[in-house]
Amino acid sequence: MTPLQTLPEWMATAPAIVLALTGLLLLLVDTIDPDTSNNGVLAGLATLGSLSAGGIAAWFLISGTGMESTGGAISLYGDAIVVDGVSLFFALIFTSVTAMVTVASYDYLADHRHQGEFYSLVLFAATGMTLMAMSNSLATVFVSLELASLPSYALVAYLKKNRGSVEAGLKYFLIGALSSAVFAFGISLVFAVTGSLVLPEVAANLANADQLVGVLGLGVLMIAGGFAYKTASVPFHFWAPEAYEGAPAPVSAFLSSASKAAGFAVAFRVFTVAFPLDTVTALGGGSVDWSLLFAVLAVVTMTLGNFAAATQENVKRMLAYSSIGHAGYALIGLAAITVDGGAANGNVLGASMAHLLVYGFMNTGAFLFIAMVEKWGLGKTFEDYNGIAAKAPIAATAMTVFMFSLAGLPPFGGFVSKYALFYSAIESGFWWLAAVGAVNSALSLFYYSRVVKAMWIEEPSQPIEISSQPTGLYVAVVFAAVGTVLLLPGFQPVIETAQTVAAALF
Amino acid sequence: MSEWIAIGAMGLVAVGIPVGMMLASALLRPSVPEQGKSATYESGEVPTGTARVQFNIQYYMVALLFVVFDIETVLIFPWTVIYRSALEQGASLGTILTPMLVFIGVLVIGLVWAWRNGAVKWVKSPQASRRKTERQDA
Amino acid sequence: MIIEALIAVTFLAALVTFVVPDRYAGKAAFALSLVPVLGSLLMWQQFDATGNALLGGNIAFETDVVWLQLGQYDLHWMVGVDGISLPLIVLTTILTTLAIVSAWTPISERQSQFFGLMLLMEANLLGVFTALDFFVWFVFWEAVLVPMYFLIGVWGGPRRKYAAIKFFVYTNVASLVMFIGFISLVFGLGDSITSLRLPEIAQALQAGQLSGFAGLSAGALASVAFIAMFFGFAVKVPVAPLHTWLPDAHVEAPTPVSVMLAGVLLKMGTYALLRFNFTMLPETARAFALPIALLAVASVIYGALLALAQQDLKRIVAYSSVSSMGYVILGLIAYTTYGVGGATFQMVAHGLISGLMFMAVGVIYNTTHTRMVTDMSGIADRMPVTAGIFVAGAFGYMGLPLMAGFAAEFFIFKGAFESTVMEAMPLFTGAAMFGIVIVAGYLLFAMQRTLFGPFRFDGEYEITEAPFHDVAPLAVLLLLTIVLGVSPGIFFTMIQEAVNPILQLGGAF
Amino acid sequence: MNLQTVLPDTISGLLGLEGIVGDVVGGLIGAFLIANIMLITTALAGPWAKRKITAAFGDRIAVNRLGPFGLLVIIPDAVRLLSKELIVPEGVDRPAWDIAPIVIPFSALLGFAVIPMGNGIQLADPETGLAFAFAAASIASLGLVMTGYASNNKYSLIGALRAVAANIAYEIPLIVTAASVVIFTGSLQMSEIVAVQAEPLVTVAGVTIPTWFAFVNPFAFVLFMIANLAEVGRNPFDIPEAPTEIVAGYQTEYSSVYFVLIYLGEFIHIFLGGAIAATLFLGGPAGPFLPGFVWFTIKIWAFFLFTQWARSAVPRLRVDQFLEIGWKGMLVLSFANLVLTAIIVGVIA
Amino acid sequence: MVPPQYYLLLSAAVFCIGLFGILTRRNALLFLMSVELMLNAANINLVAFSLYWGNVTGQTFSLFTMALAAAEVAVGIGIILVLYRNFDGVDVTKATTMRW
Repeated sequence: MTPLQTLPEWMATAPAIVLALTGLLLLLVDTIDPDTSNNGVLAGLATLGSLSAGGIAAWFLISGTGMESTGGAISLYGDAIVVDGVSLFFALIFTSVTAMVTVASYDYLADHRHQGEFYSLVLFAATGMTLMAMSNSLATVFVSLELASLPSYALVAYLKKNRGSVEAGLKYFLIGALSSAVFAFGISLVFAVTGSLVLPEVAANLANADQLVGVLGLGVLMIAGGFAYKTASVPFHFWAPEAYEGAPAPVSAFLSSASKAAGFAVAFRVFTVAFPLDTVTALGGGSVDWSLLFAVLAVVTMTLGNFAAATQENVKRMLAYSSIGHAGYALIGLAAITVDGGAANGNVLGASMAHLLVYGFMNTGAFLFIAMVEKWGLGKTFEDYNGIAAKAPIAATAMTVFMFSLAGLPPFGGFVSKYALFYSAIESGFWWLAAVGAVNSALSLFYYSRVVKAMWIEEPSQPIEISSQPTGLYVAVVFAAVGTVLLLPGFQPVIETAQTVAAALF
Repeated sequence: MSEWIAIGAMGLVAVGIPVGMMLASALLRPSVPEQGKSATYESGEVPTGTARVQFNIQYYMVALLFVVFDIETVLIFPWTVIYRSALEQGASLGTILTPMLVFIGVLVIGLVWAWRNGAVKWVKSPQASRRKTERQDA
Repeated sequence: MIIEALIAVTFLAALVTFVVPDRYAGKAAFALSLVPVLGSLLMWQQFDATGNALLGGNIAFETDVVWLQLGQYDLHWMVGVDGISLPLIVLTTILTTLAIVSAWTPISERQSQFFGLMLLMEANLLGVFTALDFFVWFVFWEAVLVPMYFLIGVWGGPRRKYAAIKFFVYTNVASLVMFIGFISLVFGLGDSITSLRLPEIAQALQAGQLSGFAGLSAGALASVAFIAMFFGFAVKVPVAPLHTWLPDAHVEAPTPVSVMLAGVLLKMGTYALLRFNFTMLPETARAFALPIALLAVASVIYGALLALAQQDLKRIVAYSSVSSMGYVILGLIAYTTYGVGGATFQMVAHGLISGLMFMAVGVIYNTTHTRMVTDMSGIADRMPVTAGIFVAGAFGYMGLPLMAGFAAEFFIFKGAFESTVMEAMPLFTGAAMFGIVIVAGYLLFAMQRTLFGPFRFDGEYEITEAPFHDVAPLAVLLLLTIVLGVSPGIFFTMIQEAVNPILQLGGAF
Repeated sequence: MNLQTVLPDTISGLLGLEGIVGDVVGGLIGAFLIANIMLITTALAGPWAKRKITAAFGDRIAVNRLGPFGLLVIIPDAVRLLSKELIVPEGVDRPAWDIAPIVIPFSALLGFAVIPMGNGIQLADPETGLAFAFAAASIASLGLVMTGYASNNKYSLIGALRAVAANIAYEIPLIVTAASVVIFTGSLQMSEIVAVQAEPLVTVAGVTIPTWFAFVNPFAFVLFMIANLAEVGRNPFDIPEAPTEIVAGYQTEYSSVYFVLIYLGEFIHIFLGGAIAATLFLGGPAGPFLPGFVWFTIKIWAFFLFTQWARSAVPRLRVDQFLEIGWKGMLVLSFANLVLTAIIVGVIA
Repeated sequence: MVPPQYYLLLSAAVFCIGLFGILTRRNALLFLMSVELMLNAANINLVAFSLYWGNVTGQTFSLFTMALAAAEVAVGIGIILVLYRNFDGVDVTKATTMRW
């Protein structure tokens, strides 16, 4: 079944189109009845939209749209958009996270106003992310990056009477604005050197850079800075703890999973396609070895994230730092690319993508569990989590799965994806990266298990009351947990797809 | 480049004339400072409070809408410029028209949404709306 | 497919137990756990393996399908059973069932979770003993920790949090070290293997395919990997200087969990040592014979001496486990049929006997609510059956003939004396035998103080005979111990079958 | 594409200057010339024409003492206004208060830099002429905000914010309507826009009607005129000044030459609006018999008359009505016009 | 024709001014303006090198940049507005309920 022999080519962007249309549809529903409190319709529509977008992405992936089996990547709109396996794979990540978040928001938003706006912002951000994964030009990269970022700013500050949320929104926005300016300047420098924004053409024109290799290097550095922001990596990471802590928990889940993955999606494509390592390291005027840059960033990011997470008392903040740590792991995908890596390059990149997929499930689930705890009004610190398992065993079990999986303990998806990642890094000759990653993983167990310990083992200082059983949150959390577990036995298709499609980038 | 030099010259002149008039006036006019004269005008009353006050939020909402639509025009103009020549060069109507229709359509949805949510409704006094609902209930 | 069915059924049983109401959870778990018992017995009955699973032997109930194709090395779902693993599987299923029954009395809250976790642990343990792919094996190996962590942490004694964390951290760090060691070995093998299946790796190693990696020569790499893996497994066993988590875990864990911990979880360590270190790197093992033997003897003596100094019955049994596992190491390093075979046999025997001992201590504790030797005496007056079985078990521990412990230790010592790995082996064996004397000493001392003599009890509880469902598992275990002691051939034949190929390799060097 | 030589080139050609010196000198002289044309026009319109027209609506006579029809009143008025005392109210934000009167006429004069006035009187003809004209005209909003903010007067602030709200509400319809014209011309260059309109549209009874876009798309023309009226702030859209509500809006606190400058700026703005409308819809300086410059003058004066007529004949809207008409009426209509124009042009072409 | 290096220098200067503003100002609105300055520095480069390379890519992209800058300001001012309501001011260093 090759859908694109029967469908017009532009339909390859269907996942993004469906997401965008759903966002517009939500606005229309909100237009028809602006004062509605019928959360179910909105949440249902949003979920349906993201699920169908995900379904389309999965269908395309399975049928090989944009892959070599059906004639290679589909370039649209003057090469500004490219649909290939990588973009579809990431679209799958975004849509599944979006679906979980929207389902969970059904309960989280029950008492809030402006629900229609919330869902449509989420959907628009998801559209932007999907487009990021499809971008084949620095122009579309920037535009879609902003399309993903702008709704996110508003989403973080969604609780506009909550000082934490506003503060988080402000900080997220300020750093975001700064980094997008830096990013844009980086793009302009690259354009100055190469005279093109389309990624393959940039690569082809890199030879012109001989005179201006310094400018090119600066541009690449600035572009990397923009990605570092989006992926919450060092040195643009320090918004993340604030934003994730202050934002409504479903939004934190969305940002820390999908948004981060989107940053990686576009970073993977830009750096492998526009700045092929073999070209940029062999320029006449010098070399722009971004692989080394990312290796350093990866080590610093994962170490910093994990150590900072270990010192936190607030669970959400701990997760925020841990998500910085995970950005460090995913960066290995870029760091371990070598000039003559051959198939190993695709493998390590694919492994990083697969890790992001698994991470999408486990991290979203973890934040949604926090959303549930927020909903119950139990508090934020580890102590406040004491004894939750006795009252809500199913949710606590799910959270345990997430925590252990994030730590990389074997019976869950996180283990096998980390294994694949570290293994691929070693395969590329970066055994020290893998070693740092493994040590960090071991360290991370310390703070993840604190949550588990609090929930199951500690006694609450005062009896805790769980007033409600939020259905949507439960569905989302259990779904994420089942996904996290099933990704262990079902990892083969994931990693196979990821590595196949990643190999096409080189 | 000469046209921009000319425009720059126009800019100079356009600043120079007002400044020249100011200078001329400065030479001509008397100056008789007096306490009462310099009070700000509030219909003859003694001014109360400062003028730097918080303002109706609607001004901000309208400004936001303006930003959106003004930017839209920035993106529409290039399209209008090439529209006819593209058609004459054989581009099909669908490829040249549809994207802009979609673009405007998205913005129209946005406008309709903003409209329904009261972004362009000037009077949003809670008192007025309460009276309205009371009337409806009665 | 019987192995998959066994594991799946156990998992399902765990899930079912999780949702059963607390009141029925214990009974339900017992009933459900009988299925794996029957399954394992069926496997025993249909067992047809020959040779060692890792060394080209005929593997029983083998399944081998590709699970994950990742880079150079495929990950397979490969499970199978040979003479070494089958006895441990039978031990696991039976001991779990008995532990579940013995948990009826002491576990009074969150039962469904407790029993569910027990079954979950059983499922993972079955996975550990059947897995023949490194990756699958590692998944199960680590997965065992999770239920154990909760079992100690939630239902344990006053210092349960400390004990659970200590257990978790120790074993996880150990796993990490072991993992790195093993993976370095895999990379050292380079292209000579295509998957992480243990037989393939073992055979490649035997064929001398190991080359250097990361700047290490083949020999150095083998040594590094051996040490890393030995360290990793030694924590689990535990071997003397790395044993400190064990008493804490045992003391704090509820009795049924201690039973599982001592009876099965410790065997994971020795099983893995046999499978990995001593089967895959025999020449390195021989080269390290002296330090290993030293460690073994140290474990035996030190464990025994520590046991001697304890006042807590459970601590006594716990430390004596350290001592007993020392014998296993000694048997393994001996590299003779009787040595290695005996060590394997000892795993089963010790599983039964230590289970019995812990359970007996638990039964006494259920009644007296204390485990301190000084708090009671003459318990036998009021609890004759329990006391009787306790005494019998203790004798089994001391190595009384016709009990499984005797057979095992006899084999080990015989094997160790015959050993040719180094000149001084008989010396070490002699030293280790001295441990038996200490064991006898401390067990007799403790029994005499608690069970016999005039009745005295400082607590406020009525001391009566334990209920039937408390005593029945003890009786079953005692029976099994005796059966195994009388006819060790039940298992020893198949063990020997599986062990001999290892020794033949050993001879090749 | 330069259809005709622009004014600076003509001047530098006359002076025999070349290169950058010629550009600069020619530009300066040309700019000065055009600015003075506008100053004269405005001087005529402000103190004299406006009074006469308003008086005529009220059946009064107004100025009639000096010169024919009282035309020479311009001179004493100018002297009078320039020599008045400048009263600086308390608490004004001085730099902004001082700069604002410069910004407003600057913006309007700058817009005239690209307007073709016929007979080669055009200072510059950049390819982005139309966009430049709109951009230059929009700078005035900045001046308005400065006046309102700096005056420290509540009327001023309200007036300024209303002015800005009005400007932004009607600027989009204005520009979008202009865009619908650009669809026909395919260029933003002013001379090109004028040139396109020179082609004959249809010949009725021997009279050739040119393709003035007011004929081609009258709907757009009407929209443009309405929006333009709002942009220049005349009735029914004069809420920024609304004398009965907020005294004089943003110029309440201004006196002497500062007031003159703001007033001047407003008038030049009206003429700029007329000039853009003439260029876009009425063929610029084109017309039969008379020279182009005369036609151009007639057209911008016609627009001025239109505004003055509206000022006297049409009642003022309330501020909320004003903005709702802008956002809900004009905006939608202008987009409808754009889309329809595009579709019709596409289908016909 | 102005040599391209000059454009680079100009844009770098503008960029640095913006950066300086960000680093030294605590007012959220000034922060926004500084960001605009940085984006415009990028626009200078884009337009200048669009001319240099003889394609319209850079100019087109600079239109997008402007549009996005405006959108960013719109969202940003909204956030600053709620900041003002919650923290009684637009000083970015005031909003510190969480540890930095």
